[in-house]
Amino acid sequence: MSDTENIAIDVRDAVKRYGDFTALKKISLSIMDNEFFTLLGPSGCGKTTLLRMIAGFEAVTEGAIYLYGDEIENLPPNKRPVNTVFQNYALFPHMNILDNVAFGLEMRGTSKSDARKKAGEMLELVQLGQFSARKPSQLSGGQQQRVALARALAPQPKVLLLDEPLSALDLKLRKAMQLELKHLQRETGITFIFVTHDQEEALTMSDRIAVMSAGEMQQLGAPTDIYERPHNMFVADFIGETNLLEVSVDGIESGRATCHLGGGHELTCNAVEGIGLGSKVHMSIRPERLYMSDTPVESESLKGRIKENIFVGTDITTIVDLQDGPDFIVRTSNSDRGNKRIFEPGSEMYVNMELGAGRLLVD
Amino acid sequence: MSDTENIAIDVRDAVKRYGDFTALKKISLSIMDNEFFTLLGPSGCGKTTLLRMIAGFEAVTEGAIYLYGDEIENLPPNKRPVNTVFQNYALFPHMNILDNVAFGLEMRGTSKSDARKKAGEMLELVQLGQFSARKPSQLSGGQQQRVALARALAPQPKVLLLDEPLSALDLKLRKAMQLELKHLQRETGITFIFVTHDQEEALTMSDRIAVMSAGEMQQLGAPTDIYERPHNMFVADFIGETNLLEVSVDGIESGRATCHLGGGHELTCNAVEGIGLGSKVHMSIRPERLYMSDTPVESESLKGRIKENIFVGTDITTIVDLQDGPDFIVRTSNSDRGNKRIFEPGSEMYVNMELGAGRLLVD
Amino acid sequence: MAAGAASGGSATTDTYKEARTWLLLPAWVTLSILVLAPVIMMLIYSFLTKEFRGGVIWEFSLAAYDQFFFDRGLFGDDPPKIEWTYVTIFWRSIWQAGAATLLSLVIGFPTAYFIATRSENMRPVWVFLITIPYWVNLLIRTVSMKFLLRDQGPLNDFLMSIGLIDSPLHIVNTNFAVQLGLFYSYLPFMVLPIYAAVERYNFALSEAAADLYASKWTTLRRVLLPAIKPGVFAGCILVFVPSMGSFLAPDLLGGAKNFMIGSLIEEQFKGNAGNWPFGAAASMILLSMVLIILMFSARQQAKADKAGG
Amino acid sequence: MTSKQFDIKTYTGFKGITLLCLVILYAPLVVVTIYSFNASQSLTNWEGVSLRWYADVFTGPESAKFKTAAKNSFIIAIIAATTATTIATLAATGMVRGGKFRFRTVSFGLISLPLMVPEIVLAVATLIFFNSIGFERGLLTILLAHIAFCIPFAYLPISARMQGIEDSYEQAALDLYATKRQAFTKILLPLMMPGIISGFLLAFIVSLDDFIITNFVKGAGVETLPTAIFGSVKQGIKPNIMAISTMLLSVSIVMVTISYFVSKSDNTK
Amino acid sequence: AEGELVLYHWFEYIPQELLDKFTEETGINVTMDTYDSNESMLASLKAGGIGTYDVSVPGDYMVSIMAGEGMLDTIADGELKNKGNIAEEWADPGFDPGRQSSIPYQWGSTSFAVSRDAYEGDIQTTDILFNPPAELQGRINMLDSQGEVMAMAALHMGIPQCSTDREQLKALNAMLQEAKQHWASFNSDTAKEVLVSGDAAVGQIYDGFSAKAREEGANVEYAFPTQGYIAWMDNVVLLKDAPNRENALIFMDFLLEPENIAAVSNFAQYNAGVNGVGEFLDPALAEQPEKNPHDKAGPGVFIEVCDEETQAVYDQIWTNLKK
Ligand SMILES: Nc1ncnc2c1ncn2[C@@H]1O[C@H](COP(=O)(O)OP(=O)(O)OP(=O)(O)O)[C@@H](O)[C@H]1O
Ligand SMILES: Nc1ncnc2c1ncn2[C@@H]1O[C@H](COP(=O)(O)OP(=O)(O)OP(=O)(O)O)[C@@H](O)[C@H]1O
Ligand SMILES: NCCCCN
Ligand SMILES: [Mg+2]
Ligand SMILES: [Mg+2]
Repeated sequence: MSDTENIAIDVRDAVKRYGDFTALKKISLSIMDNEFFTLLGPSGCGKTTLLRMIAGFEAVTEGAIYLYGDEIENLPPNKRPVNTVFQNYALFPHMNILDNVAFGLEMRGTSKSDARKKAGEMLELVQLGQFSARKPSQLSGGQQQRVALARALAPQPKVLLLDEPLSALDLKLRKAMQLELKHLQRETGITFIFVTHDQEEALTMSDRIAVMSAGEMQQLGAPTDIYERPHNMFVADFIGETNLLEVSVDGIESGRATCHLGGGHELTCNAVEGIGLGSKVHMSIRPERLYMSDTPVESESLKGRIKENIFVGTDITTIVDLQDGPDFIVRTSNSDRGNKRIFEPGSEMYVNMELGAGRLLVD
Repeated sequence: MSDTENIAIDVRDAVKRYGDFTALKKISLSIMDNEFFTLLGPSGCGKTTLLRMIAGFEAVTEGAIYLYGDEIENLPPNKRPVNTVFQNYALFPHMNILDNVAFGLEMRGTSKSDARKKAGEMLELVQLGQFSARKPSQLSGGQQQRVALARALAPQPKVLLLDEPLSALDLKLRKAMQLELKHLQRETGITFIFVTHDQEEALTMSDRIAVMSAGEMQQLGAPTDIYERPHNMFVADFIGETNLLEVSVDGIESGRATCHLGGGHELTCNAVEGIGLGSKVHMSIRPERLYMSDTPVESESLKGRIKENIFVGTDITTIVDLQDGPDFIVRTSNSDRGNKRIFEPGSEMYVNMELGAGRLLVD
Repeated sequence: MAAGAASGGSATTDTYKEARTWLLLPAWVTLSILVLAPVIMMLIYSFLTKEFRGGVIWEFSLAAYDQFFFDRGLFGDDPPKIEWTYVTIFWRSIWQAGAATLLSLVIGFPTAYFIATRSENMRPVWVFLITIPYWVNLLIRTVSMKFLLRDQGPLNDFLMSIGLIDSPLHIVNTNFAVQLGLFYSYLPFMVLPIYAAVERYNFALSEAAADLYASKWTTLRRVLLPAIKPGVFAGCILVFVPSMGSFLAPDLLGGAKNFMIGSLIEEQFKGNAGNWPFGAAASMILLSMVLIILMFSARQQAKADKAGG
Repeated sequence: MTSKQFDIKTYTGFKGITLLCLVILYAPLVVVTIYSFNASQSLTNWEGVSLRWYADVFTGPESAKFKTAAKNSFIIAIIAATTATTIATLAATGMVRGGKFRFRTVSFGLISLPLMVPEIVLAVATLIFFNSIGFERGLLTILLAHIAFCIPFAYLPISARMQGIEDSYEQAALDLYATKRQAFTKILLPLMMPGIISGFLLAFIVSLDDFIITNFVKGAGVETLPTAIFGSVKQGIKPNIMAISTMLLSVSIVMVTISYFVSKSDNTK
Repeated sequence: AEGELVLYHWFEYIPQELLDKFTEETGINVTMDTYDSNESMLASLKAGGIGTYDVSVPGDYMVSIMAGEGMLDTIADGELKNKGNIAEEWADPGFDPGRQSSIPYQWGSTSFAVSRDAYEGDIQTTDILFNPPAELQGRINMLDSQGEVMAMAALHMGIPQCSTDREQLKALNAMLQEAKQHWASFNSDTAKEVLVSGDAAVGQIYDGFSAKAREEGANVEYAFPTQGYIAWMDNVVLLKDAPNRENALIFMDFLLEPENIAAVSNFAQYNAGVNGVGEFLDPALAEQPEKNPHDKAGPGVFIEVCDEETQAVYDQIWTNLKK
């Protein structure tokens, strides 16, 4: 991944300021050719801003952006082989959707009839073939978003920027589009820079993920890295649900750390470099790594009382009140209903954790 | 729930046509006072259209809508105690955010200073307190959505219509807002009509869910009903991921149906009224109700080969190729890694299913 | 026609449907009494018999229209032929007004656009800068303009002093001078409506076009212009229509050698001819022609809209 | 560095054309201003700098006439433009936000009628009309006529602008308990402002500049600036007229400057 | 006497000081509207002006037209104290026999002036306008007035002003078409200005205007062509239904005082038609070449009023000229 020849987009120390407000603080990242790269981060962290700088709509206040090795500061957007699916769609209101999709092709010199033919195919792809004569205002939100997607894909750019392109789609269509996008990306070799706030989507689709917060890069890595080995508390907390426990490290021995949490409870987990004896740090335990039982099962068992069960379809989320300790969230797969017990609110039980499940966090 | 006194919104045989196109086909539903009601359905199925009819922005082509027992056909939107969070936000571009949020309060006669004070509190609630002097154009997409939410909540309407109000928010903020919304709804007793395309969100938050498709109502019921006892193929397929198998019913005995699927495989599941011997119907099996093993474990075991493992954070999705049969999707909780085997692509294994997991579908 | 003015990518809505009658009533009443009634009177006049030296005799006559459409020779007793005189005059007026409109558009559009993209604080200042000259009487402006453009005027002096030309450009008393004069008379009528429309334009659309490889000029043509079409349409009407009937610029800058419709009609009421029915008939013909032009361009627009730009 | 940055809003040459536009607009007025300080009578002879024509404006034999004329002109222009803008704004709302209706085309025709009828015809017709209903000519007749012909000038920019505003903003306002009237005044109207200002300014200058119709429908001895100036300009502009014009210009420029500084100090928005 | 007087007058044709003097002497407030041509005055009176104004100032032919239209009131004998001041030659003109409704205001001539910088040759011929020498082609301004152009053309061709001879009329039409090619512009208002500025080398013009152009530095000479030239007289008429008939008569008397009408002449540089103005006139006025036709000058003729049918043909010729 460090082969500079293959870098599609290279962002070096990019800073963006709006007046006094700094939206991006010295962001550096390299996006590989043919990579599916995702920007993930809370609302307002600067994802759109970064995309707009790459597309050429916002000036870089400091730093530089390179596209296939060339500084693109002075390249206007229409000269950048980069297309965007805009967060607010920005469909041309006076054109019907076929012409919207054909636009980019025509601009690249495709003849009008060819462009329309190709556009028709793209519309079929996003399942809007029968609407091609409608104006954007006659479409629903999700339909508009699909048109925006088709429009950006049609001219087959080298880099495609997607700003929450699936956010208005229902789960089923979204899954289908995810597959389709991934498939397209592999087939065409287009580099995708994808903004999403859906962690599952990010984890499923991406080659690499950049987690941002308040204009700063928090962690950059493969999906499993990010999910299983978060660098800091922000990443652990932001990606997926987790139990974040304040602990003090009481003992470290042969790679194991013994941690103390409130109420006399103790947990053991893998030690982490840089976290020494006596540190007060946070431990993250994913809810799906916990399970419940009548009696303690593993060595790492904590006694608690059920507060609430929430049905979420595939799973059931249980909120457990640890005596004198923090609340725990436990996620039980719906499949376990048959052979594992679901406890009624109020009942007492034990929360069990495998040894490797807890992770200590720097910061 | 059938107490007519408590019906907040009663939609009776409502039809909506745009020219030749019928967006809603005879929809009838009753939404209870104080209920958290969700409209779920694919993009373009008519969710926004229904909301707009309730809010008073679209005329009902046929049928009628009653609000607390009164026909509201002729009540203008500003006389309906109903507020909307618009799908495209519709923030007033010439007002700063504080004034946007204060608007509804002022219109209801609150003094300017009180309205602003209250608006400030609402902005704090959606974590945008520090942005109150900004114009909407200076906010990110998610921030704008939160302002729209604050604006609609501020005047404490009797019924709140929310058109995908959380779609632009990241998971973490979305979870927090979900909790906050649910909390608000319980506290204020406001009836919520919520449009979302996020099934987990729908299942988590709703008292009842209406599943729509192409302008028609498919199923109306509590979350567990919808998820576990889908009426038809559309609902089963749309809500969550599922394995939809074409089967022929070979035998029915003491409440059990023996079903035949391609390639000589056989599965037993609970019989369903209306599905007789010899019927060719669909069976739905949720991926989380399946698990894998080296050797057959349950009576309902099918031999297969692993095609692909996809990491989705909390779970791992495995695609299994059944010999001479359809592909199966199996969802394994991430927690199982320790004590359950994850098979490498290419390896042979068995897919096991509990007896009650398969569901035959009318249609 | 209304459809034409209403087109441009933005649908009309029915938010104020119930109040519509009341909203339109003031305009209906004012214009019916103060404009429509007089115009209907003129329509009636055009079918009456002319009184020598101005005025009408209340006797039905088609003489005015006959005079307009049929050439009966110098003495009025040749067999009727098609009359080209007035057609020529009309055509000249259309041509001059069209050229002036084009000139206004070419200068006015960039100006309007430039103003609309200034900071919110500066826009009103620019708008005023454009309208200030119009506080000074049109006649004064036109006369000063003529002074500037004269053979020995400052413009020629300047151009000669920098060596761009050797002998003065003859501008005064040419068609071009008339077009310039009309342009100068009506420029803000082009600038302001376009400004008001661009100000509301969603620049994300331009970004999307640029993102899809459209050059700036293509973006302008294919996305910006269609989106602000109502403003451009309004501007063109406001320049073209008054230009058609104008006579100050043609008289002063064009030398009054050839009639424009405005002068022709004026002559019927204020000049020696004193033929009111004919003046009324010519006005009615002008009126219907403008209506036809408007309707035609509206139809074209509607067609283009349907075809999707 | 940022100066080279692509800006989708900026078109090369537009600034140049705008400046050219200003030069064209102002060049004739510069002539007027310069020659208002001419000691001589004639536009073509320069005889040195003098303020005599400014003195003439205030003390000359015609000073009273011009003073009244200026007063009349401004009163009429302000009232006519305000009334016409109000009528036009309401009408535009009815036309653009009133849904489809049968008299839509007819209404648009009626609104643009003053524009399409040659001024001289409208002038004669209006005069005959006023006479036939026994309406005595005076300031009021001028005002009424001005209101009528100002309407399309105000209407067109206003309706063009309104067509560019989605109705979702008003819907949001209605949803938030605003009455239609409030949705109109608090949301639509502010969003319309640039169109309304444009419309008002056009109506204002059209009224301020009108000669033909005014000359016909005015009562005897009632003068507006154009009618008072008319004779003095037809034979070549008299220096006192240039002095008046220069002062008019100065007044408007002072007003603009003030509005500039007022808006500049209002940086809160 | 007190009250009002409503005057309908040419623009720039009466000094404001004289009106002030009238008000001072009589206490009558003067309201004045102005017009720019006889025809536009006629039009606006026809469109409703009658009954609004007390007096107006039509030219000779327009007096007969207005009389024919019944727009004039009759002044009874003895109603004007100063009627005797009217100069003999203007006391009984063809356009208002016996001065029943009018008094003389100013008279003069209409011909043309030629820039001596542009042309050295003989200018005492209408050829200068209608068949110009090469030096003057394309540098001619004509009055934008049908009457004055047609009358001059009739003199040039030696035909009657209201000819009914078809051949003559056709020839007139053809001649004008030919001549037009050499004309730069039609303009009455700036007839003087174009000469002063040098925009035109020849201008059809009133004598007073020509004199003013000379004063303002134009090196022009006013021609009295051998074929003849136009003479005109403007007159103050008492309008029908004058709201202030008494005051109108007072004003007419005022203008018949030599001192007062001389003030108009000094201002406009035309001649008065009143006895005894000599001592009040600017001495330079009498010396002006524009006021002193040379020996070979043709006759000064008034513009004639044609009947409706004939006028229609002339209108057609005029339209042909300007189409
Ligand atoms: N003005 C209109 N004219 C014609 N068809 C319309 C119009 N507005 C909406 N439709 C159509 O009506 C159907 C329902 O639209 P609606 O906006 O209610 O969908 P939705 O369920 O809200 O979808 P989404 O989840 O994508 O927002 C869509 O197929 C849409 O294309
Ligand atoms: N024109 C502007 N002026 C001032 N601040 C701005 C402007 N545009 C964006 N910002 C601020 O910059 C920050 C980053 O905005 P950006 O749109 O990049 O966020 P985002 O990560 O895309 O968020 P979301 O997920 O909500 O779309 C936000 O806090 C936003 O308020
Ligand atoms: N300025 C007045 C001229 C009169 C000619 N009839
Ligand atoms: Mg964003
Ligand atoms: Mg929707």
